[in-house]
Amino acid sequence: MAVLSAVDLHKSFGGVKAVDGVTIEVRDGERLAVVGPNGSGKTTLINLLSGLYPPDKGRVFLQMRDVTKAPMHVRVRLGIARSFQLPQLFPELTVYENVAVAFAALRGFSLRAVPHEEVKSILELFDLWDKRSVKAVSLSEGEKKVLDVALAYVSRPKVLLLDEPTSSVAEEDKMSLMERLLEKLRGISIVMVEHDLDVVEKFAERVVVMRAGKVVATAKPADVKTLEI
Amino acid sequence: MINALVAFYAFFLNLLAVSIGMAFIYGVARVLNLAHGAFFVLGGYLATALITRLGPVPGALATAAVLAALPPLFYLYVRLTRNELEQLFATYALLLLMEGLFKLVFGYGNYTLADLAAGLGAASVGGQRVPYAYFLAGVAVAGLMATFYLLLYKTRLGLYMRAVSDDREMAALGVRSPLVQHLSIFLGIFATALLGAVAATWQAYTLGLSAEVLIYAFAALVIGGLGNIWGTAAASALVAVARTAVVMFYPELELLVIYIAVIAVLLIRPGGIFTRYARVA
Amino acid sequence: MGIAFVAGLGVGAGLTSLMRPQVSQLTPTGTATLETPKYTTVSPARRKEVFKLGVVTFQTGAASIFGIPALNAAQLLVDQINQAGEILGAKVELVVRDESGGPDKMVAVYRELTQQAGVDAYVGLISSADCLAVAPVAEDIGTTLTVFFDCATKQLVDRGMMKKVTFRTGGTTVTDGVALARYVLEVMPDVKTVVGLNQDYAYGRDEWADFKNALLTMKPDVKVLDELFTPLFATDYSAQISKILDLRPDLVHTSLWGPDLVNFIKQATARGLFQQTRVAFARGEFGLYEGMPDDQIVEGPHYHGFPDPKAYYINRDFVEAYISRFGSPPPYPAYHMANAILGVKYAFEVAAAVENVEWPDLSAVVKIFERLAYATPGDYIIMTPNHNAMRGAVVGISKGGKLTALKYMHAAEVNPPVGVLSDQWVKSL
Amino acid sequence: MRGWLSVVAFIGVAAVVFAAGGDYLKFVAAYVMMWSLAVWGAQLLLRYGLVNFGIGGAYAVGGYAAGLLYRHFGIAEVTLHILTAVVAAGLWGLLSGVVSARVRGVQYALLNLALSMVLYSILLKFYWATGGSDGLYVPLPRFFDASLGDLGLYLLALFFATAWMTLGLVYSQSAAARLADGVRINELRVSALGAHINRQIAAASALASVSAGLGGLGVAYVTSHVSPHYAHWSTSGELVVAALLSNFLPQPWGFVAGAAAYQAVRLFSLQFVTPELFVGVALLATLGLWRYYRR
Repeated sequence: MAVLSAVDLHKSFGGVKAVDGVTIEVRDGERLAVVGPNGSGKTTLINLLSGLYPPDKGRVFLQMRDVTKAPMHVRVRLGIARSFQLPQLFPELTVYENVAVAFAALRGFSLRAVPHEEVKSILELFDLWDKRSVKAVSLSEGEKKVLDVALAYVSRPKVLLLDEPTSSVAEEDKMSLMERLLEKLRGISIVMVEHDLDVVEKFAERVVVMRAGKVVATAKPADVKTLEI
Repeated sequence: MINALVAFYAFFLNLLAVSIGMAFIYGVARVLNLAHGAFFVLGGYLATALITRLGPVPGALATAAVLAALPPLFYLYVRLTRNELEQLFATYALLLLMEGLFKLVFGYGNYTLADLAAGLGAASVGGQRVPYAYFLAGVAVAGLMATFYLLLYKTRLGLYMRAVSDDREMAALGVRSPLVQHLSIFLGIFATALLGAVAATWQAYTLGLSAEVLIYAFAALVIGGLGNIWGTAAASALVAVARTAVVMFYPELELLVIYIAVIAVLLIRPGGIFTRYARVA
Repeated sequence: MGIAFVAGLGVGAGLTSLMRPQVSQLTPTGTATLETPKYTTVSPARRKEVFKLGVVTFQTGAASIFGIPALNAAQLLVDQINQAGEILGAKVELVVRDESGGPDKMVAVYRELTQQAGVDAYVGLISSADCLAVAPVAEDIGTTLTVFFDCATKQLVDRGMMKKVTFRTGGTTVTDGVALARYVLEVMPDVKTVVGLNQDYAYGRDEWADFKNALLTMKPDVKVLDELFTPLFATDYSAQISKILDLRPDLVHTSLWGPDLVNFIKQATARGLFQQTRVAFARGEFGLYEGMPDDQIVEGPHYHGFPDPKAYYINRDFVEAYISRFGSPPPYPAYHMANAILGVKYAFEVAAAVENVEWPDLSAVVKIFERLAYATPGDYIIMTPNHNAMRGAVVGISKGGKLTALKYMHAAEVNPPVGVLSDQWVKSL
Repeated sequence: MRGWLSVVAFIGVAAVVFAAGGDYLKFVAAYVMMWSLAVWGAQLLLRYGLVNFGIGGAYAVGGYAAGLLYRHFGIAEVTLHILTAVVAAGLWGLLSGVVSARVRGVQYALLNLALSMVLYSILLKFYWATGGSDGLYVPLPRFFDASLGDLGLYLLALFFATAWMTLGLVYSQSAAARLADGVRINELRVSALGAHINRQIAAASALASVSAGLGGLGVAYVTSHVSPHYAHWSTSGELVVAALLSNFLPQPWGFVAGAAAYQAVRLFSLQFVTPELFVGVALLATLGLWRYYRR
């Protein structure tokens, strides 16, 4: 059964068709990788699914519910969270405060404090408790990636969209990073845009190949290296 | 009708003169200069003082020379601040400092070159007198606009400036963006003060004017779409049309017209009337 | 650190309180306009060494064009007073404050001068809003003779806001409007159409309303073609000039001042407005030095040429001293300041003489000031029981930067009688 | 804990000022405490990265609540004034917040400036109702049958200032404040974390306006007058500068100290030939000192 699906999505920027009629389905609990050359529309697809901007045409469904018109923050509350290619953190805040902001984001204008226990549990889950007083700007690239995902995880999403989770991470750390991350995210459907085919082969369960804004193939991870990307 | 056109033209010129420099600085360097009006006024004070003392040509040259020394000073001053809030704080302080210095240097009188400009005479258009000085000021403002146009669209530096103004991070990849920003601060301040000098041909400068000028410049900047020079020109035209119409048909609203224009434009197009694209996030 | 800071504030407060000046206390009694209140005082009637005179006027912003000449006049007069026997043997010391910052700041400054600096008299305020804010506070504190020297709002008298210690030694916008209307009808008996061009705030609206009502009462067939109100410090009047050129009225009335007056004169001259329409300037005196075209109707309300210095020595001395010290003839705010400071001086001196004491208490000063009439450089000021001055106004025709065909409107011609509301009086002209 | 101690210490100092201070000092203390509420409002919005050059609009709404109620209905009851000021300023803040939450940066500053200047113009234009640029008289308020004297006003000011210090303490620990930091630093991320930012900004704007409105009401009380100057953008400019000044100082009393420092400098400057020069130098010196200590 599909947790997230998109039908015939279109998006152009100033005449350039970034996403050109994409239909995609994310099954419950699966790890779906989106691969393709630079400029093939992968990040735009993530942005459309997360609601960063509306599609020119097409629809997005979350568990059969049409969320096409819902803006990003509403989709988060419905269960679609995301990370960013360049980790989007709050650089001058500490790791602890970063996570507290993520909790605060799910509340209204509340004068009550964010419960310490909840922040702590997230930090411990992602092995960031020891770094809680470090400013986000001072973290290593890998730690930034983890924190970015941890922030997204706070909303307990049904689907998590990971935009290049291993980019700018040192080659030798990529595998261990993904292993750590995916272990925490067990049970959540994951859509990841990924350049590193080794990572895709090892961690994805299904692969979608994009080129020039279109989905050109769906493949098994084991076959991914044989495809012309 | 001729009279309405003259009214439109004069106010349009007025708005352009106060806002172009700010649009340029804000557009490229993202410096929000609360002392902007003070530089405009300084140009007017200096031009009047020097030209009445030295005569038109030497006075104008002396004014230009003094004005050319301003931008580096302002530039050094702005460099001392580290973020936008500090910039706001520091340029507000600068506005006060300059107002204080104006009083010490220029006293409390009215400074204007209007009499000199009136000496040029007036053309008769459709039976109405239109002073030649208005045309001359128009030529000066148009010349400056043309200079900015050539600079922005016909030179490599201009290409960088436009790139920086569109997207700083993107431009940072290929352009030495700080240098471009510094240059634009130089040019913007110089142009502001120069236009202040030009405006002395139709208006008087006194204490307290710096803050009044600032609001008009702000309004044109925001309506025009933040730092887009053509947008600022269009905004000036729009406000000038609205103001002239209001005075002709319902003068009670004049005080409000510029604020209503700001609110209306920002409600309909939050980015201003002349944004090329909506910035995501 | 935080606690230390607040504690420091407390210590400072304690110390300041030790320096609190001695002031006499007034308690109000009567409320009827014409009744003189009774006062009690705790200060000894001993001779003073120093007479502290608080002066508050614009020294910054566009209105400094009024404030600085007024302050100049204050300094000039205080020097003269100190050379000529001081005030009851006390040396006059000026305590000067800027009027900038709005009415709430002016209330703070009033309290500072009276409650902290301990001035013996307060003279100040150009802005009507400032006067209206300070008057009730001054009456409430009631310790200090308070004289408004310039602000022209008629509300101070019409609403009976000056009863105890507050006075104004000037006229109102009614004085301006009626004087100008009378003069207009004298020199332009056939005036048919008029347009108003005034600044969009209370002063501009009052000036226009009082002129219009006076003119229409005295000549009901005059048509008002338009009423234009411009934002303060607008710098560009081309739209208004265009409209006036199109409307072709016989007369334009304006009370523009400061940069607005100059900008209007320059821009209207360039467009040829004055060749087509005559303009009556309610506060046009400053324009005389800024290229005022010939043949316009200009009200001072004071003018250094009146009373004729050749014949009237007080004005001659004032004008000569002012010119020799500041390089230009005194404009009307200088005269307004002179009216106020001389009023304070005479009130104290006469009160001491009448009561036969070395130093009069405040109630005596107030009682005298309500009945005082005195000569000043520009006028003869008659104070009234409603604490306002009956004073005249000077109107003339501009010629070569000077005022000619001067006419002095006597106080009774241009001010409502005591107890009559301004608007009622204007309608009865 | 330190925060609460500061509040207690502040009350102590205020008591000393009242007991030992002269009339002028007591007046200035009450004036500053009232005005500091408006600074609090401006500072709250700064936390979201929003510079509001129209906060004076709410400040005026509060002042005119008292002025208009007294002028047209003869009501001098302080509770009614406060209630009206809170409701009116809250509505004003909500409205301007909803309208201006769509924009940021200069546009936000200017849109609010324009809104407050429209209010300014209305106060000027409808002079038969509002007294025009002359403003309105505001009497000493009454609390049921008793007239609030100087002591009553002083206590009201002290109550406001300490209540807002407390509110500031509560706020600074709250989820809303966390989110404010997030919005200021990285709005995209906060939005991608599920926050309805515009709604947060509208709520903050309403709270800031209520605060500024009560400040305006209080200043109108202590100066017995309210004028359109309250809504003029130069008033907002002063409030923003005082709020920036307060940002240099620690919680929870930073806003009162910032307000006090600004007003002290401003009032002191009025005795000089060029007050602006004095204020300008003082502001620069503050910035310099702060930079020196925060190197």
